[in-house]
Amino acid sequence: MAEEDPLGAQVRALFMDLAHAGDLDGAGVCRGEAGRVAEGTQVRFSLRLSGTRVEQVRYRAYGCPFTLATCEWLARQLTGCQLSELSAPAISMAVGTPPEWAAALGIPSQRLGRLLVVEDALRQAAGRRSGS
Amino acid sequence: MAEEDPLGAQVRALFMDLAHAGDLDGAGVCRGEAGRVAEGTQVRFSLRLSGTRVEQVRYRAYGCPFTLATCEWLARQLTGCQLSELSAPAISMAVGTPPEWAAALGIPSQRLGRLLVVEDALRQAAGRRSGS
Amino acid sequence: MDALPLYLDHAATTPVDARVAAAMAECLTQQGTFGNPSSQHLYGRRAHARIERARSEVAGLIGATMADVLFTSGATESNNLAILGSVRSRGQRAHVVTVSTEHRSVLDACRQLEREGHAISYLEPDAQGLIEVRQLEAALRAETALVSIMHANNESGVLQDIAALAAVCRRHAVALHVDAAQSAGKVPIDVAALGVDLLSLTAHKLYGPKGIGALYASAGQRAILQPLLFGGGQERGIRSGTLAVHQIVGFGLACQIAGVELPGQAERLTRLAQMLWEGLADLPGVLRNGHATRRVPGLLNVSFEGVQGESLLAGLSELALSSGSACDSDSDEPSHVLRSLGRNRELAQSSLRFSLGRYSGEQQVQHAVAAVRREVRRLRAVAP
Amino acid sequence: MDALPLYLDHAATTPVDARVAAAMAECLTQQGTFGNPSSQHLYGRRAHARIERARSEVAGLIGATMADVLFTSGATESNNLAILGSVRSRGQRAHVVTVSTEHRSVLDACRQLEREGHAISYLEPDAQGLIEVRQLEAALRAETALVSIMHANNESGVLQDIAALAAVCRRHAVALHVDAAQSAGKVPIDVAALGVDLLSLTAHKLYGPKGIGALYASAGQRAILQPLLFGGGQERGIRSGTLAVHQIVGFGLACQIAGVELPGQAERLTRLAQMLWEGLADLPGVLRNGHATRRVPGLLNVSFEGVQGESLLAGLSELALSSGSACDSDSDEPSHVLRSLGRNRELAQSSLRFSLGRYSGEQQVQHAVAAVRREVRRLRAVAP
Ligand SMILES: Cc1ncc(COP(=O)(O)O)c(C=O)c1O
Ligand SMILES: Cc1ncc(COP(=O)(O)O)c(C=O)c1O
Repeated sequence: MAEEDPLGAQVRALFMDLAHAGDLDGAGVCRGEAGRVAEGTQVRFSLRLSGTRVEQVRYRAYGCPFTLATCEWLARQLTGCQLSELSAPAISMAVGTPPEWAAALGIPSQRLGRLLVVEDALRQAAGRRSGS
Repeated sequence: MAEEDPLGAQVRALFMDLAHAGDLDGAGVCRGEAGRVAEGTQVRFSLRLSGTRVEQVRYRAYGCPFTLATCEWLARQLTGCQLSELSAPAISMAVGTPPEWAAALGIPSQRLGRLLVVEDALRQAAGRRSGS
Repeated sequence: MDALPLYLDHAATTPVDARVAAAMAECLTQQGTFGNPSSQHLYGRRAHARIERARSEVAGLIGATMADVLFTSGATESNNLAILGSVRSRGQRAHVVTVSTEHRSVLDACRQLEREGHAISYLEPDAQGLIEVRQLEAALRAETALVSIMHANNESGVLQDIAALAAVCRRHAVALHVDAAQSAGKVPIDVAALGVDLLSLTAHKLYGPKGIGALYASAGQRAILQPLLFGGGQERGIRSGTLAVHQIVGFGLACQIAGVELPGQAERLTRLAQMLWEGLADLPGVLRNGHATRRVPGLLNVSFEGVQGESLLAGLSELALSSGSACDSDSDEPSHVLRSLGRNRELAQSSLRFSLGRYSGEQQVQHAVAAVRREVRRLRAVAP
Repeated sequence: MDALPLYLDHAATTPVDARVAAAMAECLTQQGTFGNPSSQHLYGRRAHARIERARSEVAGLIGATMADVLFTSGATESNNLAILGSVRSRGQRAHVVTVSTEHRSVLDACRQLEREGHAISYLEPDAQGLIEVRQLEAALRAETALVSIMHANNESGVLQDIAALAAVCRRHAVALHVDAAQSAGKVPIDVAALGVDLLSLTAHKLYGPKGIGALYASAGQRAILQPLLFGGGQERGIRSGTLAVHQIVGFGLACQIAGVELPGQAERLTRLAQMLWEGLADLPGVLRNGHATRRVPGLLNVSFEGVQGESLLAGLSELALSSGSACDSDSDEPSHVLRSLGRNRELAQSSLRFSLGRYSGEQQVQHAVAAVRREVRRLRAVAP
């Protein structure tokens, strides 16, 4: 067992296929950013809205494989969500909390701090929208 | 080389064929003895004389393989010697000295002390004769 | 080339079991498990996984948990780590109790502690080789930090009653170290049931490779042991150094095999050693050294009156055996173990240690009996 | 099963050379050289003879005589024995000079000496990784007992100018210990010509087995070294414990082969490492760590700006390499060696150590270059 990939199969698959990495521009795009490269993790989310629907999600991230995989996983899930679900407190209901992400993806609990940066960036992006 | 028999071939051959071990009784037999079992080495030589000739040599010995081999080697050499050669100081000329025995038989120099016991026994035996 | 001598010196070292050698060989190929177990990549993770499997195999042999097993380079290191490591970590001067007939790696570690200012008491076993509970009890002091007593003696084969001695130590809250180099895999050991705090093992006495061993250390001992080797932090920081994967894999498998085969081998080797003894016992002046029954299976030590030991051994060049502990054989002094069993200098020197093993059989015992009888008679006939 | 990753981590450990594995296997059979080298019988004498042959092979690699070579369980033990052994044997408090970028087995042994009341000075190498003669000279004190400086650094590959540093030590009559774990067999070493007093070796970095090494110790040092392990008196009483015949045989042969193949391999590995560097150097934000030419053949350490180190390594799962010393990789801290070469936290963490070896070829280098370029680009594209 110790012999297995320490990332786990699910994180590995996400990490190797970061299809939603990127930026979004133009109208209806909300951005949120958190962390700093100098601290080891930096994450930016861009959401494109169409009416009440999240039409596109992109992220950019500097961080460990668990961080990148979580960004990709969230981007996949968020695409197609209803806007209301993304309002500040509701966001956790829509996509769960970092401990839930860690559990779902098999991420070791020592990495939780890094997932908080991901959550922060996402909250920022969602907050922009709901506050605007 | 370290792999070889530490006795060396010559000592090994003598030690495995202690043909002259034994005692002699009767007329014309001189005996000499030295050492103590409790000290690790004890040697007894018996010489049977016939006229001026050493007719038979026997020894009994308790000691290390080098000691036993040296006794056997000396017994073989002494058989047939002329009596005069065995008189006290002359004995070394006839059969050499312990350092010479060690050199001839390839005996390590740490064992020299034990050969001195052999020499003592032999001198005793020869001395008995020449003194008698 | 002549045929090899008959190997009757399993207490000095054992050949490696063919199954063990095969498992080791797998780690010595480019495709095999050669990684550094500290590496994060696949080679490293594989090596790490194999080591943990081996750790559980070693733990299994002695009733320990995996966390209790620290790999070392052998019982010499394990003994030193247990003794120096547990006493040096105490600030004050401490007192240690051991036995005069311990292996030199125990005695010399204790002597080093004396040089460092600690006090050592050396118990003397009785003429059977045994330490009595009262003896140990009487030696304990308020400042006693450690008791170190071996399980099976490497020369006589005598087994101490560790359970009884451990009970004394527990009662007095003193840690007990047991050198089990000669007993592990030969008699059942359960550290938990015995209540031992530290226990030394070595692979090369149980058909594993030389140069690898382990120290069993209870959690309490692990918390205080001062390392002998500092560095990379392997083995919970108690024993640094790259883990030798092939060695540990071999050791683990050797323990696993020894455990499975123990009951059968113990019975068999006890019977063979008895047959050996019976084959010699009717010669005059033959004395068995150490307790008749409390002994490790397969080891028999016999003194022969009136026969010089070195010549006896030299005459038996068709047998590979030792006249003392192989580890001690550089010195010329008669064995202190046999002296303590009441043998005088000559009898101590004229002793043979027969140690039978997994590949010894009845025929070999008969061969050995015949050779020894022949040589004892020959040398006695030569003696004055 | 997938294909194994391409092994580019020879500085962590090397696979065992097939010739070495074959020689070791011979010692692991019932008919082979399995005896205890301390035994007096044929099995023991054979084992002893093989060990002495291996000792001369090890001595031969470093220009030593057989008497100077003491077998240990590896460079961790050799480093500890050299440092603890030479300083502890002095009664008074002593002073030791070492370098902040030494292997942990040196640094942690020095820290232990500090706990025992001795004083340590840690030199800081320059941004190329080098220690200058003046620096060493300035650190020496009247009570300096030992200088310990490694030959090739295990992370950067930088080679110190040992001859020049040794000359300083000789001039001040201070003993010099050199950790040559990473350089032996890769660059020529002649202890006599260099004037080194103590030198550590380990077999598993030169295609020998793990768990065996040696300490070269001059006659003067042998006279004063305090053992770490006490016992049977092996290795002139400086390192007790049954000698691991198969390990030593493997180590000896590995040294012999390394010596013969050294010139060709050194040239080849230098060329391959240069090819690897050239394959990466045109990427933006790529920095080579350590001196460009004073380095051990085959080792290249590179930092990648704007790429997180762990993700880089994880993305390169088709390559087996490390982002720091394998021995240090349990900790999360960025490498102190790379920090000392002037890299900040991120650059230290985003570094890869490529260490090529005997079985690495051009094709593998090209494969590695392509993979690293791909992954650096991919992760940079993802980064904010
Ligand atoms: C009782 C005992 N303890 C310790 C040792 C030393 O073990 P190692 O050879 O693994 O250093 C031995 C044998 O050598 C032994 O018989
Ligand atoms: C420079 C250096 N010194 C010492 C060591 C420790 O050697 P060993 O693994 O033999 O304990 C290593 C590697 O592990 C090393 O790279």
